[in-house]
Order: sequence, then structure tokens, then C-alpha cells
Amino acid sequence: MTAYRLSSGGLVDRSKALSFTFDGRPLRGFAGDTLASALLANDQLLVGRSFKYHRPRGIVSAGPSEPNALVTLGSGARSDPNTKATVAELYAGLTARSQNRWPSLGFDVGAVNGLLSPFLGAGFYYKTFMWPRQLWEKLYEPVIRRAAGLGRAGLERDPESYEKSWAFCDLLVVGGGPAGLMAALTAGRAGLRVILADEDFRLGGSLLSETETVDGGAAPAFAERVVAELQSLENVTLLSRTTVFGWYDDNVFGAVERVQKHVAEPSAKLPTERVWRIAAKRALLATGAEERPLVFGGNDRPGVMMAGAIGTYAHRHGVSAGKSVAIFTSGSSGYRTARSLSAKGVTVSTIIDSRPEASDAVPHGVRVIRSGSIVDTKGRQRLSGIVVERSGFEELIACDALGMSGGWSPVVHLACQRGARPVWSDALKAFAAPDVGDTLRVVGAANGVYTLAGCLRDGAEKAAAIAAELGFNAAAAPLPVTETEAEPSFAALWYVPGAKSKAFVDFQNDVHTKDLGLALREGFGHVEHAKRYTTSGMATDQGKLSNINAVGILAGMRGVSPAEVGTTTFRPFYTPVSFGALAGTSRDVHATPTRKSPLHEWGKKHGATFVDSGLWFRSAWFPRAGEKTWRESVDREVLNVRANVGLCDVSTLGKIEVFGPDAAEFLNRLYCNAILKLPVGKARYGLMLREDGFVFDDGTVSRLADDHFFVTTTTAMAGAVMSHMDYCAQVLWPDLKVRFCSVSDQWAQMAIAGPNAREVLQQLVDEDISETAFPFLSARATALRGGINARLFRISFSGELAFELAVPAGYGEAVADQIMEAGRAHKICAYGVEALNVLRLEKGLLTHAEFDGRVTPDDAGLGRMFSAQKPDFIGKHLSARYGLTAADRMQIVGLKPVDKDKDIRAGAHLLKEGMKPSTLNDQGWVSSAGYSPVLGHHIALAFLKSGRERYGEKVAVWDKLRDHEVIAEVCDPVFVDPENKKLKA
Amino acid sequence: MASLITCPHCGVRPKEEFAIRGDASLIRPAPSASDEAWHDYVYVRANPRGRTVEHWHHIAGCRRFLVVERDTVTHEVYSVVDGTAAAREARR
Amino acid sequence: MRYSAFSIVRNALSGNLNWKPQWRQPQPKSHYDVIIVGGGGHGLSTAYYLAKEFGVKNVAVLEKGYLGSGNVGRNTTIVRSNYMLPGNEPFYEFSMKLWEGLEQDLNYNVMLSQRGVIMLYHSDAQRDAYVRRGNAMWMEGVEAELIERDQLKKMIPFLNYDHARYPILGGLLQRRAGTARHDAVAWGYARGADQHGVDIIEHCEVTGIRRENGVVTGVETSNGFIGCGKLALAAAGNSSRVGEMADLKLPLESHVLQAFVTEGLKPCIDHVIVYGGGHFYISQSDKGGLVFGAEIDGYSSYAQRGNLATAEHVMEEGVSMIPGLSRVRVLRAWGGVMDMSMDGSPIIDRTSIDNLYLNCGWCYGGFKATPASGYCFAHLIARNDTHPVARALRLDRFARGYAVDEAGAGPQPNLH
Amino acid sequence: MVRDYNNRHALDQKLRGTPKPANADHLEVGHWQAIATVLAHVGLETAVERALSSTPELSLRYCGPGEWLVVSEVDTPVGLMRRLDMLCGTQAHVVDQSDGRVLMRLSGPCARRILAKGIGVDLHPAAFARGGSTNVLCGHIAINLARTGEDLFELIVSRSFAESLFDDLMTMGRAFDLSAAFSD
Repeated sequence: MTAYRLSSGGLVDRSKALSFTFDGRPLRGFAGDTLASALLANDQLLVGRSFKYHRPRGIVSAGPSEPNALVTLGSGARSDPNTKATVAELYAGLTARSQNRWPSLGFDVGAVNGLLSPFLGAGFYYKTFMWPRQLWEKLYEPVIRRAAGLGRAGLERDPESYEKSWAFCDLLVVGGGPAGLMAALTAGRAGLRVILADEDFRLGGSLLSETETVDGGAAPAFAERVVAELQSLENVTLLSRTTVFGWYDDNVFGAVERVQKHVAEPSAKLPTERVWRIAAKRALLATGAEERPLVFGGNDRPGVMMAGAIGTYAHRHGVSAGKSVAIFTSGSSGYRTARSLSAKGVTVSTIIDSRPEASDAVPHGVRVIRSGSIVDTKGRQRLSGIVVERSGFEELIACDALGMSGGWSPVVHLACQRGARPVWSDALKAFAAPDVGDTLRVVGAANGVYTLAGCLRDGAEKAAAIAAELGFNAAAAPLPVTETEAEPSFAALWYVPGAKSKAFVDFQNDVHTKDLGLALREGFGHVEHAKRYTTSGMATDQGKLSNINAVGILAGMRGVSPAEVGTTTFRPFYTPVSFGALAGTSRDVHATPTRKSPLHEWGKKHGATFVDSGLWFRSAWFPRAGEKTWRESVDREVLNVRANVGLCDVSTLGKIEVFGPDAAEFLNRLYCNAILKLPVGKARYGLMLREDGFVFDDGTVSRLADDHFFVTTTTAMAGAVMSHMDYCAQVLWPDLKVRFCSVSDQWAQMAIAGPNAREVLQQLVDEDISETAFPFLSARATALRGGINARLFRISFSGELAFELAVPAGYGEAVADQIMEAGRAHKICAYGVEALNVLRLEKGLLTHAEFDGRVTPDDAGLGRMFSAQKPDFIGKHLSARYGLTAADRMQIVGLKPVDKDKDIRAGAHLLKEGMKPSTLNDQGWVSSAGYSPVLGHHIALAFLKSGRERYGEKVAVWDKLRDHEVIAEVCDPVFVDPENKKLKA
Repeated sequence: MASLITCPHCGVRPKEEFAIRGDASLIRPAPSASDEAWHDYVYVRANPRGRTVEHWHHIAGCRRFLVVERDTVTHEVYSVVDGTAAAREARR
Repeated sequence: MRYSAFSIVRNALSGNLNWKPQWRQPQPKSHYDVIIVGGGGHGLSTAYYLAKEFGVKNVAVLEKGYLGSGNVGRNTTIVRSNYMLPGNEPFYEFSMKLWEGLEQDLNYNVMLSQRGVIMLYHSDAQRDAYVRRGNAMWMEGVEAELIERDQLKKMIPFLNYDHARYPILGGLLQRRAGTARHDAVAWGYARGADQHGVDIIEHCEVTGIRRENGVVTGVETSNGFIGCGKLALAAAGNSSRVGEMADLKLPLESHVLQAFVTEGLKPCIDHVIVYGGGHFYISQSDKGGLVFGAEIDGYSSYAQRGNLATAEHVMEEGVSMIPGLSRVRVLRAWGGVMDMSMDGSPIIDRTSIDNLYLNCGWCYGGFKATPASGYCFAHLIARNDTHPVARALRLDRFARGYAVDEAGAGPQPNLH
Repeated sequence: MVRDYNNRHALDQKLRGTPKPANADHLEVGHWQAIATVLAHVGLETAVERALSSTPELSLRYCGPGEWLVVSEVDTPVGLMRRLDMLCGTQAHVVDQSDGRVLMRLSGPCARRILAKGIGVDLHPAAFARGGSTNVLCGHIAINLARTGEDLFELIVSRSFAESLFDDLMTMGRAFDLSAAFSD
């Protein structure tokens, strides 16, 4: 027994015992404990195994910088690997497991790596495992992968939910310690909209483990009073359990709130975690400072901890890290911790001070060894003693806990995430925050102000200054009264010479001083190279404790100042953030919004199978009783449309109203074919190019009045076309008098196609829709019997006599019902996009399966639509380039299998018969293919080099990917009714 | 800039409301312009390191093309103006 | 010093004190036959192949930062040759073959891991597009497999088969594709080039290009003027800036692409998986971190950092594809500056200026191209003749109407 | 054959038969109202805005320069078109959107907090005052948002997105027991 719970004190609620397990062992802690403090209270010193050498490791810190005490919390689909025990809030029923050990934490086979360490130095893997080549994936890599990694992710579906929220404020205070609380209080009283975020579950920061008094009372009580006042202010939002992880452009911060991570039975109404995006006019970083570890032989033995952490466990959690504590310090802070521990009744035996002289007060009964250094530690899985060297003499001192205090490093992470580098300060012997302007300022210990009084003052002053800048009046309130305290002083001690065993710099990644030496020797002395070569600072703690020492050591070895070495780059995330939190609610079927057609319910009623089309659901086919495959349904639908009539929902097409005296001119410039002289009451097929001459989209243009057009786009490109039109109207031709807006959602649109279409539709409209009165490509606003506004178009995407009828979306279903009823006698059926696709394929009409962004109008057989006479339109000029007009371009053709029983599949490539497959011999590819129930065999559309000259030629349709090859005859792409007799019937 | 854009019509808006089109300094050549002029317009970009102008389409807002003048290194925004006004200005 | 198991043992026994720098830190000479601007993957591999394959040994690589400080050290390490267009596929397959012999060639373990890259499809149309691509690969003799849903479920059981917004129907797999350790590629090429006599000069920024009578004669640098016979630009995201020094205007925009890594985990993802419902892709490094990314942030940028909106979108796609990622924690995000070209494909070519050569436009596909890019660029520089697999990648393709537009998105860089 | 056609609401499937009692935070889905897009002729933006603002029955929602959604609780869609034609038919193009848009009214003490989960605009009354309206992104869906009272917001969304937006809002409001129903 070494670590234990003190008989009294701390901010834990001793009346609320919480039971939990560690590696299956039932243990007890109190409300207010972290997992780490509870483990210590139960004398569980050994918590994990290191990454490379699988060395036994214990708790080092009392916060987010923890490199060692990583556990897996929870089980099954609710496991959280790599959780830092030092920040995990204890709750009843918590289960924790150690990681990276086999078979058990106490006996880990992987520890053999430690014996092999001379061979496993930094970068050893770059120099070996190359012979024979095949063994890398088969042997070396699997072994390396299994040994590496830390916790285990089961990748099971996460049962919990997440969300996001925006927040806006005048002042964001990051960190709820003395400086942060004072800043929030000052700004809050002045009336600013303030957000105070702190990663801890209890606000107060260092006040919670502070022994000094504030306003004559205990520091935690002061914190509590301030928090209470802040809570009472309507303009202040307190976010505890919230880590600000990133600082982004425009002073926007990312923060993650652990809403229910500390709850055994989470409420379904609340998210587990919530990501905040906080847009702040000003921000104050009150993130404190990190105590530095010391790099000495055996410094990773469980029981060796940060001195301040020992203090925190004693004061905040009422836990002593040991029966006999030693402190190794390079400055005054070690003494301060020793005094506070003594005051708490924790036995401090020895202070080893690296400095020859010091004037710090020594608590009664504590031995001080000046100019001392620790060269080794004793004990197996827990510390039993330290080997102290002084003036060439070594002494073994028994102790079961050792506190390291190597001075302080301000936590300036966030301030350095947008490109500015931290600045070396000789005065602070640390890297300080750079000046990043007014929007983000650093305050308190993060600003190198280490006394309690200084922090309180700094927070109040900076917040008052910000209030004034933003036009608020911050009345000067008296500062809280504190005890007199000197700024801590320390010597920069990057590593302790004379190590008798490995002296670790980066605990988690097992980087020790020799690794850095090797890196330097091999030319990796640049701080970024050293990091990448040794992996120092790349562990889950991102080097919060180790980076500064690595820089110092490199500086020492290179004989330059730390300023010259510099730091590696600070990047989000300050501490790791879950995928789930960042994804929020956008997951699974809610990954993107869903768009539903006004005829969705109508489709459902008719048994539609739906298919995704971008954000839309579309009716794909309508299976009927007895139909076993989709093909049966589709064939029936196609044949029925060709023989009788069908109704298809085409509401998902993009629909745009275009108005204005220059509307015709605008559209004339937008499409490659002529629009200017389109008569009122007429529709026209339109083809749009990109400026580089390739087809962008196709659709129809209908002129409803001289200055009023109705334009449709494909479903897929509706948004892109609308944006393109915005660009053309606003930027390219701002002087054209044209206005337009999307009406895609206003109209339900139906295609009624087939020889009986007219008979069916005529029952709904009074207007004469005979061939003479309403011929092919007519377009008209009309009304249904019963008075509903409608638009009627004589256009066809099937080659049949067809109409498209648009009605206000809400009426879509009722009108479709009516058409189906009217069509019953005419054998109407509902048909979906699959049948639509076959119908258009039979007719040689093209979709974005053909228009893949690399196709010219001529490639597509639409060269006649390219109006060279027009002075200007998008894509005209660059269409003339050699590569777009070359004779060997691939052109659209039809394909028919020579053996009519064979199928052709989209995606196959084309080869001349008998030619060897090769990129050079590749003749083209199949863009669309399907079974034509009308013809009784498969057909396809394909792009073939110089295809139009090759009708009648036989080509190999080569689908090596699916081991499928057929011979097909090249033909005209129009398979059905090439004379358009049905269309114009 | 990469977090918030102040739209002259809609106010301060998050980045995800915009679609970025690209270089706003380009002027579409006359139909009769040379092949080289057209090539440069469609394919060549100054791609400055530092101050640049870029079209941001406020696609989830006013649907206006905005000209955002900004720095490509610091991401500082100098001005945001409506694209039509800027286009007219440029043509003058 | 040749690396081998023996050298490791021998050095270990002598306390690892005898290892030598992996490349020298030479002072620049006053003149080189070839100067390469950019000490990233492409610049270093160009130097290596120039010296080793083409006998041009009087070469310097000038790097403004530390070696490998550009995109070679900040990518998602994917290596593949699963392209569709005839202008691309032979080039990337040539690269793939070089990868497969690279470690032995360099005597440096770049940890090429041919674990397979699978691109998921979620609709019939997407499947057809991947079939087209797979067959294009086979045309070039590159193996590809179409994995259908049932088979995929066995192979990768943790994908979102049951609740996905866009159903996962299958995938296109290239088994030979995979990952490599990015930094090691830079270091391996640097060491190899150095051993062949190439001078690698770090922290040497090119500030001007000197021309006499229209011919390049050398570069002004932060270390003074250095003369050269030929000047080869391999400056990735800074290509436009370096090109500007020679009055070259390029079809490029620089954009930032973010990448991410999670905390280390025991092996759980054994392939490189690419989401077809967005742009997300993910693999697991040998150290255990899940390495992933998606699309560029969308605005032109020279800042090596990204924005939160894009990062959140990346996570949305990730969780949509693999619901079990939800509780995995993301450790770090970084940004690389991509030289996005106008058709999404790279440029390896001479320029209108004598003795000035250009290698740029890698978009976010530069890492996998590192060996072939260097080899073909070296071929061009040494022989003044385009390597056969790089013929489609010339600069004049835009003017001639031969864009190599794999995405079919047209001349807007941020759409590629 | 002549018949009456039934107009089906986009959220019919979601809300038909929902019990009416509303919680403190409530989402009321407008059952019927007339909505139109008004696009001012180039140069006449101010005149059109003046004309539209002069009619108390119409509420004006700003979309962009010279573009508004006009909402009427008293007119039929055809009636609104007629009224707008008379008001500004020579100065603007008027497009019926009554079937293409769905209006939702979010009210309650937590309305702002609910919306903050999807909308990246400062909704503090000092920044977004009563009477304000704007197009904005809510989650992944573009909407028009108006503040019609201290704790009262109206959202107008394209019909095809209405179900998705509705689902999103209910998720955003779950912590506050957000209820939903058609308006009477």
C-alpha cells in the first residue's frame, strides 16, 4: 500500500461513494473524483503499458496532458479507447480496462521489446524488413501493426447521439481558472455577452487545488462564489466539461461539450457530446501553464508524477500519491508543492533540487539535496526508491512517489493554430504566445503570470480593456485579496546527465534521449525531422509534456538556443475529439437531407420501389403481383407505354422561370442552340455547354410569353445550372434585363406517354390537344377541368406520343390519381425511371450517363444543335479547338449483340474484333445498356472512335472486370421509330 | 474568411452557405478575341500568394455572386462586394 | 552506409553511435548542370533518377524549408493506379511498378503496404462508372476487381450496410494499391540522390530566375546566385509563384486540402476505403492511427491549415460510411497546399523558355505519382524528350483541346 | 369529367391526426397560405419594396436584392397572384410558390436555442430583430427565416425538403420537448 485516500479534505463528496471496475476489479471512489484520483485512492499505480516497449506506466498528470494513464472506458458498442484517466469523471458503474498489454497488465509479453531496444532505435524500421519483398505485407507489417496501436476500436455502431450548436458572443473566455473566472466576471458585470468554457467538470482550475486564501477564505470557495454570480447573469453562458479544441479564421472557435460522457444511463433526449462553433468578437485564453517533467534515468516508473499533480490529487481529491513522497525540482515550484503537501499531512521526505542554491522555504522535516540529480529509479511496477547523485556520490533514497517539477510552460496551443509560432522568452524560459492581434489575447499563467494575485489581476484588466473596446463600461471592481507570493523561479533543465537507465522524453511513444541523439546523428536535427523520425510528440497527448524538453535537448545537442530550434506546428485539435461529435446529427439516413417528390406518396400507393437520385427519391419501378425480378416489371412497363400509355413522375427535373425583355437573349447565350426566335407557345430541346466546349446539361426551353420562359434541367444538374445562370446573369452579362427563379418545388410534373396518351389526357382538359391543335413541341399554360392551373407540354423522352403536365405540387397526387382513373380504360400503367431509361435508350436519347463532362455536342450526335451562326454563347469559342473537333473522337453509336441472347453491360470497353486489349487499342466504351423488350434483345449506347463511320462493323464488347465479352454490331443509336412517326402521331 | 463571410446583402454568414467559384479578376473575352485570350481566360490563373479576389456564390442566402477580396495566406478579408457591381466596374 | 539487418545489429552493439547522416548538408556550388526547385517528393525523386538512371549527377535540389516540408510530409499516403483515362492510367501504373521495387532500389524501407484500395459505389450509375474505370485499368494490364455487396460484407464487415443514406452496393478494388510511409519516401529519395552525388540544399529559397537572351542561366536564392544549365521546377503548391519569376502564367490554383489522423488503435481497418457517397477515404497507419481526408476546402489558399466547416463535413462522411468511427477520437488535422490544375491532371513539360522545365498540377494525387513523376521529369530534363507515359500530361493540352479531365468537371480547379 | 382536386400538404404524412396540445416550445406548420416570389425589374427594387410594404395583409420576406417571398394568410394562391399583379405587376415578375414552399412557425422560450443547433447566424434580438427575415442555411437545408416575435420565428422551406427539415427541427428540439402540429 502506497497511495491512499486522506482521511479528510478535498472537493470530493465522501457521502457519495461510487463503485467502478478497473480490469474487472471492483473499486470505489467518490463523487468529484476523476478516474485517476479514484485509481490512486485504491493504490492502483500501474495503469497502462507504453506504445513501443510495453513498459509499465502509471499516472503522471492530473489533466489533459496525460501521456500514460490511457484506458478503455465502457464496453461493447459504448467503448471509448484511449481515454485519459486523468480527465475521465468518475461515475457509478464506470468500467475501465487497461490497454496495449497481453495477456495482462501485470505480465505483458510485449515488454520483451524493451530488451531489444538497442535494435529498435528511432527509425530502425526504415533500415530493415526489406528482404524478401513479399514478406512485408505477409509478416513484418502485421507483426508491427499488432504490436503498435493502443486501445481497441470495435467499430460497432455507436448507439449514442451527437449534435452541434452555434454560439455568438462578445467575449469567449477559454479556461475557468483564476484568470478566466475574473475575466468572465468583469466582462459579465459590464454587460458583455460572455461564454466561459472549461474542460473540467468543475469550474475553478488551479483554484480547486490552491492552498492560498482568497478574500480570507479558501480558494475553492471563492471559485464557487464567482461561478454562482456568473450563473446569475443572463448574458453569461457557462460551459463546463467543454474543451475548446480549435481556433479558426475570423475568431471562430470549435469546442466540444461532453454532455453525457459522465452518465451511466444517458438520456435519449440529450446528445452524448455537442460541438459548439463559437463566433467571438474577442477571446481570452486563460488556459494556464503546464508543469514540465524532468528527463532523468528511470523517469517513467509508476509513481513518478508531476509534482503539481501530486498536489492536485491531495488537495482537490483528498488522495495522497504515496506514503513517502520525494520531489525533484529545478525551481521554486517544487518547494511550494512540498509545503502544500506537508500542510495536508502528506509525508514529504526529500527535495532534490538541481540548483546549487535556493532561498525557498523548506517545510519542517524535509531534507533538501541541492545540486542533486536523480540518475535512476528503483522498483518494478511501482516506484520503491530513487538513486540520487550529488558531487559524484550516489545515494539510494526510498520513496514511493516522486514529484517532478521542471518549471512551467504556458499553454499557448490555441493561439498558435493559425500560423503564428510561439516565441521563445528568455525571461520565462519557455515559449510564449505570439502576438496574434486584438481578437485573441492571452491571460494569466498562459501569459506567463504565475501568481494567484497576478492571474486575478490580469484577467480583470484584460476583460475590462475588451469591454471598453467594445463600447461597454466596465466599472473597476476591487480585486480579491490574496496572500503575498513571489513569481516562481526555475532553472531550465532539459535533461539530467548521468542517466543509468532510459530517460524518457515522450513517455507514450517511448522516445528517450538516445533516440533524439540518433536522430541528430543521422541528420534529423531539424525539430520537424526529429519529431517525424523519432515520433516524439506524435502520441495522443501531442507532446503536451514532452515537446518542450525535446526542443531543449535538441538545442543542447546542436549547441543553439531553444529559440533557434523552434517548435513543431500547433494544429487542431487541442485534445482529441470524437468523429461522432464533429459529425453531429448528420449520419446514417440523415447524412444528407432527403428530397421527396410531390408524387412520392402516389408512387408508394402504386407500390413503387424507390431509388436515390442525388438527394431525391424517385420511383424506379412498380412491381406487380407475380413479378419476381425488377426486369419483369420494367419490361412490362416499357411494353405498356409503347402499346398503350403510362404515367411517370418527372417532378424532380429542375424548373426555372425566366423573365424579362432580355430573357430570350440571355437563354440564347446560355444554350448552344438557337433560342432567340422560339415562338410563344413552343418548346425546344436545349443543350448547354461549359465554357470549354463540353456538354454541361440538357433540358427543354418553353416560351410562355415574349418575355417569359420556362426552362427545365436534368435532375442531377438542377442546382449547378441554376448557379451557372446566376453567374452568367450577375457577372458575365449584368446589363441584360433578365430575372429568374427556381420553381422546381412548385410544380408536380408528370409524363403521360404512349399511343393512348392523348385520349387519357383529353379527359382532364377542355383545351383541344389534338395533333393539329397541339402538335409536337407545343407548350402552354392551361387549366384542368375543375380549375387547377396547369402547364402542358408536348415533349417526349420516350419516342412515344407524349405530354408533360405540370400542376401545383399539392395537387400532384390528386391529378395523378385522376389520370390513372381516366386511363384505366386505356390500359394505363405507372412507370418508373428504370422504364424511362429503357424507353430513352431504345430511342437513342441521352442522359448524364453519356454527358460525362468530356463529350461535345458532335460526339453526342447533336452537332446540328451547335449554332455556329450565333455571335456568342457559352462554350462557342473553345469548341473550335483541334482536340474537340478531331476526326478520331469517340462518337455515340448504338450496339446490338450479334448473338441476340447475349447481353451488353454498361462500363464495358470496345475493341476491334481480334485485337489485343491495350490502352492503345481501346476503341471506346459502353455508356448505357439494357434489354429492349420491344426488340427482344439487349441494346446499348456507346462511344466509339469515329463511330458514325463504322455502322455495320463488329466490335468486341470487352468487360474484363466481370469476365464478360460479346461481339456486337455498331449501328445508329436510334433503335426504335427512327422516323419519329409515333412521336408525332 | 474561411469561417465567416460578411455578405453585403445578408450579413455575417458561415462558410458553408457559399459555393466558391474562383478567380474574380477574369473578364470574359469578346467573341472575336484571339484563341490565346480565350485560353488564358478559361485556363490560366494568376493564383496570387497574398491579395486576391474570388467569387463566392451565396448559394444558401441571397444567391448573389460576391467578390471577396482577401489574402490567400492570412485569410484576412479586405472587402466583400456584390459581383454585378464589380463586373460593371471592371468593364469600365 | 548500406542498410541491412546486419548493419542494425552491428550498430546496436556499438551503442548506435556510428550511424551517419542520411544525406549531406553541402554548401551550394556556383553552378550545376541541373537545379531542381523544391525538395519534396517529386523534386527529390527527379534528382535521384536524373543521377541514377540518366547519368546527370551534377544536380542540386533547393528547398526553402526543411526537406520534405511540403506535401510529401502531409498527405494521406495512398498509392494506387486505378485511373480511367488513357492519358492517366499508363502513367500511374508506371508509378505503381516503380513503387513495387522502390525499397530495394533505394535500400530504404518506405513501408509500401499493398493492402488494397477499394472505392465504394452506391448506385447503378456509379457502378457503371467504376466498371468503365476497372476495364480501362485492365486495358493497361492492371488488375481490378468488382466486389459485390455480399462479398464486400465479408471483406469489410463494419461498413454501413443497413442504415446508409446511400446504400453501399459494392466496390472497385485494386489489390496492389495501398499506402506508403510518406516521410520515408522523401528521406529515402534524399539519401539515394545524395549517394549519387546530388547536393540537397535545405533552407535555400529561390527568389528569382535569371535569364540571359531568353535562356535560363541560374537562380537567385537566399544563399546567393547559383548558376545552372537547366532549371526544373517541382514546387507543388508554390508553382505559380516560382513560375512567375520567369513570367510563366500557369493553369493552376493553390488550394488547401485537409487530412486527419486519429489516436492510435489496434489494427481495425485493413484496406484503404474510399466512400462513393462523398469524397471521404480512410486507412490505418502501421502505428495505428486512422488516416483520412476528403475534399479540398474550396477557396484558393497558401495557408497550410483548413477550416472547421470542411472538417465537420469530412467527419459526417466518415461516420456515414463507418458508423463505428463515431467514438474514435481525431487527434490532429493539418493542411497541405495543392497545386490544383484546370483538368485535375498534372503537368510535366518543357516551357516556352529554353532550359526551363515544369512539373506541377498534382492536385491531391501527387504522393502516389512521386516515383513516376520524378522518373518522367528526369527523362524529359536529361533527354529533352517526353517519356511515353507522360505524353498526355503536357502543358499545351489545354490550348489544343486535350484536357485530361478524370472527373469530367471542366476548367474549375476546385471541382476536381 | 370535372372534379375537385385535393391539395396534399407536404407534411400530411407526418402530421395528419397529430394531437393538438402544444408544449411550451412548439412547431406549428402552416396548413394553407399563399406564398409568391416577387422579382423586381432591374432598377425598380425600391419601388417594389415600397408597394409591397404598403399592404398590411402581406408579409414580406427578404431573399436577396430585389427578391422577396410574399406571404399572405388571407389570400388564396390565385388571389395573391392577382393582388400582387395589381400592386406591382408592371414593376416586378410574380411567381406563385404556394405549393412549392412550406411554412413552419417555431415558438417558445427555447426557440433560439433550438435554431442555434442548425443556423449559423446570431439570433440575439440585438443582431436579428423582430421583423427581420433572410435566407439562411439550417443544417444542410436552405430556408428563409423570419423573426416575427421575441420568441417566434417563421421558417419557409422548399416543399421537397420539408420532411427533412421537419425531422431535423424535431431532433433539434428534443431536449425541450418540442411539439408539432398543423395550424388550424
